[in-house]
Amino acid sequence: MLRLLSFALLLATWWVAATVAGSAKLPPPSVVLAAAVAEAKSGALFLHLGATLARVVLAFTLSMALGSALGYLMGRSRLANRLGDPWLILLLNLPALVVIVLAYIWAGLTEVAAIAAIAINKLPTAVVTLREGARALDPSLDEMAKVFAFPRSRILRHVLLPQLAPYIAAAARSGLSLVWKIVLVAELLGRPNGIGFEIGVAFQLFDIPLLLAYSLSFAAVVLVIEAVIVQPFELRASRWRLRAA
Amino acid sequence: MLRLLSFALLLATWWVAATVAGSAKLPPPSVVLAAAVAEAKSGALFLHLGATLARVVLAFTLSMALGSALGYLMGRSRLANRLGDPWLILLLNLPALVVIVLAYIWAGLTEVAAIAAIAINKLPTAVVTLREGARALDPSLDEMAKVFAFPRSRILRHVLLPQLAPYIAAAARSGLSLVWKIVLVAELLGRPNGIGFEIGVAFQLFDIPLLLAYSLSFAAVVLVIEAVIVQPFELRASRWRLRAA
Amino acid sequence: MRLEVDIRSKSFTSANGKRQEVIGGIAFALQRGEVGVVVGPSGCGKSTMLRILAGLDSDYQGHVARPDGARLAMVFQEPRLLPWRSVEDNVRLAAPDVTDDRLAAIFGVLELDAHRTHFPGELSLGLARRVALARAFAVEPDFLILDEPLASLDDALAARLRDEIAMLVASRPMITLLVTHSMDDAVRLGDRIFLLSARPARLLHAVPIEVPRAQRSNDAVAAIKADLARRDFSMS
Amino acid sequence: MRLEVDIRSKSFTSANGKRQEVIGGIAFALQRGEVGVVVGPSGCGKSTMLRILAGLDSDYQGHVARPDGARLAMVFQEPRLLPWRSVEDNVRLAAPDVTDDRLAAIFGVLELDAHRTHFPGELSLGLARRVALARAFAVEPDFLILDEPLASLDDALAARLRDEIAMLVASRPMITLLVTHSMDDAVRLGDRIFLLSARPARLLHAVPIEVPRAQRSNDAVAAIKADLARRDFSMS
Amino acid sequence: AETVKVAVQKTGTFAWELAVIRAHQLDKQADIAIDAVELASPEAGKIALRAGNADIMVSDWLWVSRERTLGAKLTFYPYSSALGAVMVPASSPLKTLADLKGRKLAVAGGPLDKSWLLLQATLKRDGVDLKSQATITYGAPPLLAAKLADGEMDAGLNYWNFCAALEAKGFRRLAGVEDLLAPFGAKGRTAMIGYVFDEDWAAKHRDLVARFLSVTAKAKEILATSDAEWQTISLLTGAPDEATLRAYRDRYREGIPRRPVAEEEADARILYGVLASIGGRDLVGPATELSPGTYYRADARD
Ligand SMILES: Nc1ncnc2c1ncn2[C@@H]1O[C@H](COP(=O)(O)OP(=O)(O)OP(=O)(O)O)[C@@H](O)[C@H]1O
Ligand SMILES: Nc1ncnc2c1ncn2[C@@H]1O[C@H](COP(=O)(O)OP(=O)(O)OP(=O)(O)O)[C@@H](O)[C@H]1O
Ligand SMILES: [Mg+2]
Ligand SMILES: [Mg+2]
Repeated sequence: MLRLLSFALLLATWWVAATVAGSAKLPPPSVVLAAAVAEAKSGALFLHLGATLARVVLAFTLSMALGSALGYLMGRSRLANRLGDPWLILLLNLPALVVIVLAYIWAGLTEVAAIAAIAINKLPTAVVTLREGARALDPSLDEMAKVFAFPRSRILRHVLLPQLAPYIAAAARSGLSLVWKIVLVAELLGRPNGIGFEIGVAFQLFDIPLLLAYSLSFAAVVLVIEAVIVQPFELRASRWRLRAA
Repeated sequence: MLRLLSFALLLATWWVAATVAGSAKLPPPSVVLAAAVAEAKSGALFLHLGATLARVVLAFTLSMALGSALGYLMGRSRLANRLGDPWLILLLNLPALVVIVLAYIWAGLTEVAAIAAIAINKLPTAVVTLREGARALDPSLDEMAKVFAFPRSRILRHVLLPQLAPYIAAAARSGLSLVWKIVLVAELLGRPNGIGFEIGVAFQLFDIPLLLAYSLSFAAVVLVIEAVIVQPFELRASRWRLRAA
Repeated sequence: MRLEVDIRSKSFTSANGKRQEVIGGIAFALQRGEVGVVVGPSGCGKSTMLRILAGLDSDYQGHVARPDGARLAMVFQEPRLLPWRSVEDNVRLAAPDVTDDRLAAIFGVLELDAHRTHFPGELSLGLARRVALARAFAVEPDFLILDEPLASLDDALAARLRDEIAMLVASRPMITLLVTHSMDDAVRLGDRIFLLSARPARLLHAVPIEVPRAQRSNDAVAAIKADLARRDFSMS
Repeated sequence: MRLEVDIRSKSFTSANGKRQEVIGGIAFALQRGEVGVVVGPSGCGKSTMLRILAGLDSDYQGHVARPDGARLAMVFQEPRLLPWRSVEDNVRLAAPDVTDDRLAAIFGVLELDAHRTHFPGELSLGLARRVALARAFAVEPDFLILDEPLASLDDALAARLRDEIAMLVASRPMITLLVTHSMDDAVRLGDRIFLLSARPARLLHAVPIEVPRAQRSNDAVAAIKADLARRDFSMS
Repeated sequence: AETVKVAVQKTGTFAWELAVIRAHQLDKQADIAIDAVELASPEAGKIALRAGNADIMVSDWLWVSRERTLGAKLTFYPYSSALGAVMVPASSPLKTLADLKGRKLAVAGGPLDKSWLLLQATLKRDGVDLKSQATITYGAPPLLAAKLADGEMDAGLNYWNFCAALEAKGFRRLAGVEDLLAPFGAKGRTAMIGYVFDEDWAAKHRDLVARFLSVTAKAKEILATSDAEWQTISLLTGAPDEATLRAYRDRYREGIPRRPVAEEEADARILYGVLASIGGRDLVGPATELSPGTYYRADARD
C-alpha cells in the first residue's frame, strides 16, 4: 500500500519536474509511456528487452556464483586473501570499457565475449562483499556444526547461507544494477540488439523519450521481480529476526 | 610478501598472455608502461589523474555519506523502507548514461553536474548495502546502550559503526570501483579532462597501450591506498575477531 | 524515588503468528534502599518483566512508574558486552565518570585485573559475566537490575560477589531488583522475595524477610529457607 | 572405546599480543560408561579443555586420544542454536535420525513442547539451554560433553534434568564429561570428580565416588559432599 | 555468393546505403552477400574489425595511416567527403570564424578531431590560437548538439549529420570544414572517411572488394538522383521532420566522392601535413607523412 503510494509520488514528482523544466529538458511520463507503447507495439521493445535480460541473467548468475565462492574463500583463508588481493583490486578498478573492448578483441563480437566481459566486471564487487560476509561469520556456530558432524551441504544451507544472506542480498541488488549498467556498454560497443543498443541509437538521435522508455523498461522488470518474488522471499527468510524492517 | 608475489605473478601472467596473443590483441606490460611513462613525462597523466581523483573523491564522499544515512534509515524503519523502496529500485536500475545525460542537460556541462550524476549513480548501491547492515544489527546491544543511557555519539561510534563496518567496507570498496567506472563515462560524455576523457581519445585512436596506461593508473593509485592506509587500518579494527583473515 | 509496578498483562506474537501471554499479573512497589528478589520457574517471564521495568519494552497492559531521573544499571542474563571493545573500555563506556581507583577496586573484587585489555571473545563465560557486573557496579546506579548475576560462577567466588552486592546496596540508597534461581542468594540479599508462577507469570507471594541483611548469619539463612520451604508454595 | 587425555600445556595469544598459559597439565582417562565431572574456579580453563577434547582445538602440547568413531554430542556453555531455524529444526539438524516419538519424549521431559516452532530469539535463556540439551540427547551420543548444562534453570527443573541425564547415562554405554559449578550435581552424577586449580588449570585431585549412582540417596550425597569438604582441597 | 562482413553504425549513412542496396537487390545482382553487423556506437566498428567480426568498416584515413605506422596493415577507400561545420544560432552576432575568439565553442569528437584541428590550423594563420582564446567544451556529439540548440554554447563544431539537423532547426553555418581545405592547398573536397579493411584480406579478395565498391557506388547514385528513395529510408535516418531529412539529403549528396583516388590521396598527403603539425604525435603517431599504401588502389597490380 505504502509502496504504491510512494510509487505514485514518484510519478507525480517526475510529472511536476517535467512540467517545470519543459519537455525538452525532461519529457513527462506520458510522453515516455507513449514511446514505450510504440516500441512495444512494434515488438522491438520485447525483442531488445529479451536479449538484454538473457545477457543479464547469464552474466549475473555466473558472476554471483563465482564471486560468492571466491569471496568466501578469501574471507576465510588468509592465504587466499593475500594471493587474490592484488588481482581483486586490479579487476575492481579496471574500467568496464577496457574489459569489454579487450574481451571483444579476443573473443570476437560474440555473445560469449559480451557475457564474459560483463561477468568479469561484476565479479570483483561480489567477491569484495562476500569476503566481508565470510569474515563476519560466527565461529561458535562453525564449532557447533563440527561437533555434531554436519555434512558440508547441511553446513552450507543451514549455517553459512543464513549468515551470508544479508551480504548476498546486498551483492545481488547492487550487483544486478551493475550488471545492467555494464550490459548496456557491452551492447553499445558490440552487440546488434538489446536495450543498450537501442539506448545508443536513441542517444545518437538524442531522442530523450525513447532513451528513457528503454531505460525504464528494465527498471520496471526489476520492480516487478522485487515485488513479486524477492521481497516476499526475504520477508520469509528473515522472519527469525525479532525486528525486521 | 605473499601479496608482492601474487602481484609479480599477475604481471607475469599478463606478459605471457600478451606474448601468446600478440601485441595487437594485448600489449605487453612493457609497452603499456612506456606509454604511461611518456604521458607522465609530458605531465598529462598527472593532470588527468588529478582531475579524475578529485571528482572521484567528491562523488564518493557525497554518495557514501548520504547513502549510508539513507540505508541505515531504511534498514531500521519499516516506514522509511516502504516509502524509499520504489525510488531506490528506480535509481539502482537507471543506466549511468541516462543519469549523466540528464544531469548535463539540466545543469549544463559543468563540474557540479558531473559530480552530482556520479554520486546519484553510486548512492543506491550504498543504500542497499547499508540497509542490509542495519537490518542485521544486534538488538541486544541496542538495549544495552539504552539501559546505560549512551548518548547518540557514543552509540554511533561504539555500537553501530563496528557492527556496520563490514557493510561499510563492502560498500566502499565496490562503491569506489563503481564511482570510478562512472566517472569515466561522465568524462567521456562531457568533461574536457580526466582519465575518462583520455580513455575516450585513446579509444577513438584505438590506441590500446594508451587506453591501458590510463586505466591502470587509477588501479595503481587504489592499490597503494589499500596497501598503505586501508588494510593496516582494517587489521587494527578487526583485531577483536578471533579469526581474522 | 519509588518503583511502582502494575503489569496486568504482556503478550508476545511469535514469528509463527501465535499470540502467547507471558505475564498474567504482577504488581508491587519498591522503595529506595529496598532489594526485591524475583524467583520463578525457567521461562515464566522474569526477564520479560525486567525489560519492561528497564524501559526497554512499552508494549504491555498496565502501568509502571519508574524512579524519576534515576541512574539505571542492569546486568542482563547474557553478558551483552561490545565484542570490539576491551574489557576496560566496555566498563568505561557505560560509566565514563568512574575514577581509576574505583575501577581498580571493582576489577580487584571481581578478579578481572588480568583481563583489562582482553576482548570479550577472549573471556570465559564466567569472566564475561563478571565484566557485566563490573559495568553495573561502575555506573553507581540508583536503580539496579540484576538478571541471574551469579550464574556460571564457582561457589566461592559467587559467595564473595554476593557479599559485594550486599555492600553496594548498603553503601547507597538505591532500588535493587534481582532475579535468581538460587534460594540462598534470594534469602541472603532480599528484603522481599517475589515468587512467580509458571508462564504466564503471576505474582504468587511477596514474602518479606524481617531479619536485617547484616544479621543474616548462616543459621538465620537456613532457618528462613526452611520456613519458606515449609510454607510449601506451589510454584508451578 | 576410551578417552585418554594428557594435555601438558595450552596457551592463548590474545589480541594484545600477550601469551598466557591456560592449561598447565591435565591427564586422565575415561572408560565407556564412566561419567567424569570437572570442577574448577571460573576462568580456569575448563571450557578450553572441553574444546580440545571435542576436537575443536588442536593447538596444544600433549596428546589426546578421542574415542574412535564415537558419535559426539556437546552442550556448550552458551546455547549455540541456529537463530534462523526453529527449535525443532535445530534439534533435527543435529540429529536427523531421531524418531518422532523420541523427539516428543525429549521435548516432554525438557518442557519444550510449547516451543517447537519458536525461533531461538523468542526463547528465554533457560529455554534455549534446554534446547541445547535436547539436541545433545537426540543425537544419542557415544561421547557426551556437557559444559554447565543445568545453569540458569530453576532448582526443581534442574533436579529433574539431572535425573534425566543419569538415566541417559545408564541406558547406553557412553563416555560422559560434565563441567559444573554445583557440587551437588557433581556428586550425584559423577563416577570421578576432577578438581582443577585456578588458571593455568592443573589437575589437583581425581576423586572417585564409590557409591553406585543409583544408590546415591540424599543422605549419601550429603555424606560424600561433607567428606569432600572435610578433605579441604585448596582449589585456588 | 561470396560474403563480405561489414560493420555499420545503425544511425550512420552506411546503414542508409545498405538499405538501398537491399531494396534494389544490388548485392544479388553483383553476386555478393553483405553480412552487416549493426552496432550502436561509432567506435564499435574498430572493435569489430580488430576482433575479426567485420571485413569492412568506416573510418578516416588519418587513423588508417596511424595504424599502418604502428604495424596494422589497413587500407582505405574514399566513402564521403561530408565534413562537419561550425554552427551558430540564426540570430548570433558571429559573422566569421575569427569572431569565435572569447566565445563558448562546443567541439565534438575531442581534442584530436580532424575538423577541430583544421579549424585551429586555419585560425592560426590569422594569428588566433582558438584553443586558448575561446572556451572549448569537448563532449559527446549528440549532447553538444543539444547544448548548442538550447543556447548553452555560442557555437558548435559538430559532425555533419548533427549540423544538418541544426540547419533544419534554423541554425546558420559559420563555416563548413570542407571550405577550410582549399587554403591549405587541397585541390577539392577531400573524402576524410572511407571504407577501411585489411590489406591482406583485400589482396585475397580483390574481386569481391571491387564488386562491393561498385555496389555501394550504385547505391550512392540512387540516393543522389532519387528523392523518392529518401522517403523510403526516412525512418532509418531518424529525421524528425521533412526539413531535417532534406538537409541530410543535400549534405549527403554533396559528400559523395567523385574524384579519382589518386587526387584524393594527393590532397590527403597535404592535409596530413597540416594535421600532423597541429595534432602532433598524439594524433599521428611516430610518422610525419601519410603512410604509403594508405589508399586502396583497385588497379594496384598494373
Ligand atoms: N581465544 C582466547 N584468547 C585468549 N584467551 C582466551 C581465549 N579463550 C579463553 N581464553 C582465556 O583462557 C582462560 C580459560 O577460559 P575457559 O573458557 O576455558 O574458562 P572456564 O574454566 O571455562 O571458565 P568458566 O567457568 O567461566 O566458563 C580464561 O582466562 C580466558 O580469558
Ligand atoms: N520476543 C519474543 N517473542 C515471543 N516469545 C517470547 C519472546 N521473548 C520471550 N518470549 C517468551 O516469553 C516467555 C518468558 O521469557 P523470559 O525470557 O521472560 O523468561 P524467564 O523467566 O526470564 O526465563 P529464564 O529463567 O529461562 O531466563 C518464554 O516462554 C519465551 O518463550
Ligand atoms: Mg530470563
Ligand atoms: Mg567455561
